[in-house]
Amino acid sequence: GCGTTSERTSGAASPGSSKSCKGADGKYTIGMSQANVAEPYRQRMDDDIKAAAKDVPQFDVKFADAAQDNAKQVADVENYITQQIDLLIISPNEAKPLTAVVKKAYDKGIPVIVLDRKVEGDAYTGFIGGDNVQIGREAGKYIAEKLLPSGGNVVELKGLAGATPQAERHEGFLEGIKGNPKVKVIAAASGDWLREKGQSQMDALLKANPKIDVVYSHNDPMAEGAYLAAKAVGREKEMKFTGIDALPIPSGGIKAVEQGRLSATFTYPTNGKEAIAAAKKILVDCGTIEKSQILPTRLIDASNAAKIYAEENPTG
Amino acid sequence: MTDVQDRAAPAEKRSVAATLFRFQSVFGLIAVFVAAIIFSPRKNGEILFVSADNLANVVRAVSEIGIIAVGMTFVILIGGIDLSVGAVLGLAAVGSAVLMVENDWGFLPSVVLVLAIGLVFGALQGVATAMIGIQSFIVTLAGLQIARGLARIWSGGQGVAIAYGDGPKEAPTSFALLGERTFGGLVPIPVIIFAVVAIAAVVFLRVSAFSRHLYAVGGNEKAARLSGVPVVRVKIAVFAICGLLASLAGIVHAVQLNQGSPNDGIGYELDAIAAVVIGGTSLAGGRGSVAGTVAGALLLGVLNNILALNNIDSNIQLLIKGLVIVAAAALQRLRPTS
Amino acid sequence: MTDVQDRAAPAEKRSVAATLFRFQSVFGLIAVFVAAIIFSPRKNGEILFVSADNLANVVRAVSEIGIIAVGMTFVILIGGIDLSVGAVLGLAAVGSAVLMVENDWGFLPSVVLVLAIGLVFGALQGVATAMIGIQSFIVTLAGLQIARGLARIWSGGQGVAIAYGDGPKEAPTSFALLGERTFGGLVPIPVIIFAVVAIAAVVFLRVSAFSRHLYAVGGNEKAARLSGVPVVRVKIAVFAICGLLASLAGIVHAVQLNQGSPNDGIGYELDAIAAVVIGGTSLAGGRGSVAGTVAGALLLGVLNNILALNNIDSNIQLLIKGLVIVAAAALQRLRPTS
Amino acid sequence: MDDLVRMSAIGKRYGGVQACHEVDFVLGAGEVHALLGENGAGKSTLMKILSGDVTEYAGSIAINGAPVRFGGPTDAQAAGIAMIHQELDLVPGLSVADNIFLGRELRTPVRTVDRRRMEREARELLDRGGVSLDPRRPVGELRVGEQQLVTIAKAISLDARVLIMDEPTSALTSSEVERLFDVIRELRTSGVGIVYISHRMEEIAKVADRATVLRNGQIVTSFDPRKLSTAEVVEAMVGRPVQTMFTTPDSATGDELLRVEGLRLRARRPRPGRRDPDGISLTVRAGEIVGLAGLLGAGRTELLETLYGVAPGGTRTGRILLQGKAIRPRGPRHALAQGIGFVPEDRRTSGLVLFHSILANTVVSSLPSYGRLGVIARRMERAASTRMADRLRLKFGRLQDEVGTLSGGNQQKVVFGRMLLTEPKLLLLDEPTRGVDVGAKAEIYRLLGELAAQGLGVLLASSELPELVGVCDRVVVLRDGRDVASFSTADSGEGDLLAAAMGHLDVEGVQ
Ligand SMILES: Nc1ncnc2c1ncn2[C@@H]1O[C@H](COP(=O)(O)OP(=O)(O)OP(=O)(O)O)[C@@H](O)[C@H]1O
Ligand SMILES: Nc1ncnc2c1ncn2[C@@H]1O[C@H](COP(=O)(O)OP(=O)(O)OP(=O)(O)O)[C@@H](O)[C@H]1O
Ligand SMILES: [Mg+2]
Ligand SMILES: [Mg+2]
Repeated sequence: GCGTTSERTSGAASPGSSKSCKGADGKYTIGMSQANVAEPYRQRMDDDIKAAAKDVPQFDVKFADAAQDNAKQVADVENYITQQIDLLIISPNEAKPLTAVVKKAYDKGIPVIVLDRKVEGDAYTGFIGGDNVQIGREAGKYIAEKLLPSGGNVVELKGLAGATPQAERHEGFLEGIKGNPKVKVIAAASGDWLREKGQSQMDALLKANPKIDVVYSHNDPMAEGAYLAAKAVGREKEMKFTGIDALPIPSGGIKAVEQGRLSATFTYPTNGKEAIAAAKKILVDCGTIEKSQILPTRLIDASNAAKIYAEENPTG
Repeated sequence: MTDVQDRAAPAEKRSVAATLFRFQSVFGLIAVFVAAIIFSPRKNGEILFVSADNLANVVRAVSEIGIIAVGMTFVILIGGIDLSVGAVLGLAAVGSAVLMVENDWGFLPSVVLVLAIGLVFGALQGVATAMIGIQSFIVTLAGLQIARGLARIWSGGQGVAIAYGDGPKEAPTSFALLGERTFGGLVPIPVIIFAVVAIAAVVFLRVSAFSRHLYAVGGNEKAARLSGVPVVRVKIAVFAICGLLASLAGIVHAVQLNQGSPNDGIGYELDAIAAVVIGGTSLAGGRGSVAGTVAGALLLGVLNNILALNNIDSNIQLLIKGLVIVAAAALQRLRPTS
Repeated sequence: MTDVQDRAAPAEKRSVAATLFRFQSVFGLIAVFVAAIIFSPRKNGEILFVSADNLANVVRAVSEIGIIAVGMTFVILIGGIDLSVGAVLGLAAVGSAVLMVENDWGFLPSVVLVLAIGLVFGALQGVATAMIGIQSFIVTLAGLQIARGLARIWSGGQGVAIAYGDGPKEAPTSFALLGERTFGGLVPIPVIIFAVVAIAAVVFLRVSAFSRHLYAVGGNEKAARLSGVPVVRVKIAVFAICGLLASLAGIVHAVQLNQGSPNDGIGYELDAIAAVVIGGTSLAGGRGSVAGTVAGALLLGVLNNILALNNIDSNIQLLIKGLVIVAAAALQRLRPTS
Repeated sequence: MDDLVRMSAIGKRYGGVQACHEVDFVLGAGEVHALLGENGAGKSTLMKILSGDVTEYAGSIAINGAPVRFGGPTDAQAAGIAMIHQELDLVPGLSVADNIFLGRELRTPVRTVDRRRMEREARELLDRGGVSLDPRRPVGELRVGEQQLVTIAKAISLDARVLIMDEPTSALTSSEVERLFDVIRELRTSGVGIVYISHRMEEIAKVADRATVLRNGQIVTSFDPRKLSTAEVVEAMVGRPVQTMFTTPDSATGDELLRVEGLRLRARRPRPGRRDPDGISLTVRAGEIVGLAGLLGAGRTELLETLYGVAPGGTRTGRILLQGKAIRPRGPRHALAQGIGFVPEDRRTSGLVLFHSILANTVVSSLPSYGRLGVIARRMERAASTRMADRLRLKFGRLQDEVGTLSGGNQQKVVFGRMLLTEPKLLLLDEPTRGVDVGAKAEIYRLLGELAAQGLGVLLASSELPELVGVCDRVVVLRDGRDVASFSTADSGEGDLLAAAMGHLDVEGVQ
């Protein structure tokens, strides 16, 4: 799409793509290895892939859920290799632990599309993802410039300690608010990505901090939880809430913005559609894809929420 | 008999000690409460921890675990364990949301169906334990996976958002009331539900014949059977009650978060078990009380709250919580009769 | 003396049945194995399930759970349970990575220190159980949180990636060998480690005086104590062994994934317990075998593999696994002496 | 008139064991019918069938002429059949009153439990049996004997037409037994049929109107116990004459083995109902069997536990000398290392791992002697186990059999044998023949005599006065945790012991 930052795969196509392309007459089994469907974002990724694949009659997509366990995901990919799938889509739980097994698949001639989180090295066909640091930066800038131009107190609700996106969304955010020294992060708490954890952490934050102007949450569910906590003590009007992910589902962030609970959220694209498009290019069109495709984030606020929600859910 | 007099004195003395120890879980709670006051951050001279709305929050935050823990107490009293409660909570949360939002059911039929599902799920686990004789740890470990799988399938894998209103795809506003606060906006309804459940359970255990049967099954199953206690029925009933309460907690969960997600309640079973054990109920069965469980749940809630108020690093929080659980359990060992 | 003869015959007969039932967990495994062959997908006439590298994958995938489950068998044999093993695995994985990568320690000292940490952690849990008398469920539930917290703190909250080489911030290449495959690239080293651990445990339980003590403690702790069994020492040793094996599994985990992450091993304790129970060891203690546990672990591995090879929906997988666990446990109830 | 109970051709198999075979048993109203037989003869099984506990059996049962088939204990209770079970089946966490009314709680008009009425009625019931126990006390706090009294009260409260008593007196001393007999006579006059099972021969002649002997699951004979001598009854049970019940005690000649002086224990956390030693002095010589007598709760068990080092923590005053050397018992391992062995009161809960093999149970205390470096030489342990089984004349199939499948007396021998394998100098025995049949008892006595002759000292606590008088060289009487008298059995009888135990003795410390 427009504004896509990309780099071309250098020289010839990967060993995999050429061999596995049987054109439009072929039948293709695609294995999708998902890190953890218990995260709404990743469930949506699977759903997007499923929806996009419906439009490609040659494709038969299988799904595996690693339930947040690196070792299980390694086994999932091994099992796909055993099944001799034609293409692997993987959204790795973590980079390093999956690198070896992805390389193994790639070396066996299976094209690999990596989503959301990279693996190390370059033994894959293409990567499609977002940039968490950039999202954090955008959110920081938005808060520093739009919500608190004259400064104020921010509390940060972080994701699960130890998760990469948590660190990156935090890091980017600090960069983003640098421009406005009057914006202060007065407290941070870990909500483990969970709505109820966001709620109970916010209970305490509200108690401990009489003046909060903005709640910056690492994802939408925690932001919603924080909103509920503030509402319970009648303080939801005193402050603004921002989230990240902007899933176009009824329980997602776009709806929350549309309904006025959140001031803004930032899309973290699932890339499901893009992944199937890339797979089609490799298998059906016998073409090559970009080695790395970073989809930009979009700011969702009251002005565009309804429109984007409708765009993302064309059927209803 | 000659030794009646001799024994009267120690018996008296014992009953004082016994009374004290009966409330030892409450002591643990008081100790943590006092510690919380001491370590509470202050703002403008106000001790934040003891402010009315903070205390309301503390109880609100434990209300779901508390409701589950009451049911868990019953199961542990008969010497069993129920690992499925967290998953059943998730299933119930999904159920409430799907029925009211997607199927446009009314408030009452939805709640009744969801509670019935929890009841039947629990009862089936009771059947596997009591009639086939599989250990409850295993039955409910399997039950956990099955309930989680069902919740995922029912919800389509995504959380189902709950919006209120009279239109289609909206839950009845009466349902929203369950998540509100009452008494001048101070006391959250979930707290009241928790309190009602706890008091009902305490009274039930005190006055019903069923409770004697329950303690008997946990204390000496063979003796219970020989005395004509319907052991199988008691076991099934207890697992059914536990399932019912877990699904009640799921409804409360859904209304508090305006959403029913299949991933709700992961790991809640361990918190509930911790509350029960800290409250002085023996995992071996036959000994314990709901009052202790309530104290145990509140203790955990106060602990969480004070750690959060002080912004303790989440990793250090894990260490502290682990140590407090061990300390609270060690306190139980001070009982005169073990 | 008359009934010696009377009894000889039925005793013989019973011992045949007993022998059969001793291997019933193996039968379960065989049944699942046969089912796997039947339901295996085929490509070009080849049965995918029985291909050599698929079988190697199956065993490799269960090797960590298997190693943990061997230690868990010991704990369950004495009537305890260890919920901390998954977290200890994470701690050990982090430890190996941090020591070798960030602290540039050598292979041997790192491994020894990590194993020692697991041993001591387990032993401390044993002390809390055996000497303070807190139920192991609670001790290890707290231990789980503490180990997880320590792992997070030690790793700085992030997974520590392991690169191999001689330079600074690189782990010795000798360590990488642990993750390789041998015998013509077919048999993964983790499988060999698992096999060695399992065989050692089987032999140990068969010949050592310690194992008699262990079974006695699980069978009737009071009787064991009165018979002069050093109950406290046995318990501490068993929890220490379990901690040691969990941290060995953590090392294997780190080398297989080239990373030590504090979130590794979440939920492994339940898989390990399931393997032990499916293998015929009673959660009540005093009865069971490591051979059964190995069969149980392999059964779970084959089940996972065949479900994955057939691309069964992950939610349905949850249901099927739950039902198989219940069925396997129900099979145990067919034992002649219950 | 119809018989109250008629059991015809009853058969029951447990795996390879025929527990009952073609048994015909008749009980009349107002009759006390004693059921006798060796351990494992099938007495309990027969009665469990009658009381609805065992529901799968061959044959038929008729009550008052009407055939019945019970689906469970509740059915039997509804038909007026109550049973006091051999193993004390009470719920430790519930109060005495709750236990007595378990399964048929008294209710208030609103269906809640009527606690007050249950407590009042429980108190009346206990009073009727001459027991004064607070009905609110949790049963877990009671002594074994007191628990047995509660089970009796519970059975009586059922107002049954048929009352089965399976070894109701095994943990009772003679005064409680006498009271129980009073109750039994009362019930008999009101027309209740009573089945009375006991291994205490002297009781049978006192209460029973008729006696039936079972052997290997079959009826051997039926007779009027008042017309037969004990020796004849025993012969009927065992199937061969048992020459001497008691070995004639030799007077001890050995050196002083154990000396206890002013032993007193103040428990750090006193447990209700325990009677810790409160000033006990006694001696045991090598080759001497010293008895410990006393009423229920006199503190015999506690004394033995203190000597073995398993009493609860606290401050201990006084001295314990073993072969002249002061020792402070620290626990079983320590005691065993010093040459002190202990056979606990309840073999099922404290003695054996019932589902482990005979072999594993016999060698567990002496494992280090069967191998090196912690590795067991299987041949050595088998040899030791076989040797012990032979020496004790253990009846068993194979060493691998579960110990729980042995009869009670043989189980007791396994606990004995285990201690003997540790080669002790001093054996502490707590009610070693509780629930053991006469034949096995005689063998245990013979064995004790043999061991004493080889220089072993024995301290034997027992509630059976004939046993104390018959087996021991000397008997020390305890009361309220103190030693109040010591008799030589050569010149004192049961009456003297009883009087001392009850505190009716004027002169204390008769030598
Ligand atoms: N539940 C059981 N399972 C297997 N065998 C049993 C069971 N109950 C009893 N038996 C066997 O049946 C036989 C009869 O046992 P029973 O308990 O009736 O004997 P008893 O006459 O009451 O002996 P005791 O005097 O020791 O109480 C014994 O051989 C015993 O081992
Ligand atoms: N309330 C109690 N709490 C704990 N243990 C108890 C209690 N009452 C008795 N015990 C212990 O139970 C065991 C059995 O006691 P039991 O009732 O057999 O006494 P006894 O043998 O009748 O009397 P004694 O042996 O003192 O003459 C002993 O170890 C005793 O210390
Ligand atoms: Mg019997
Ligand atoms: Mg005693």
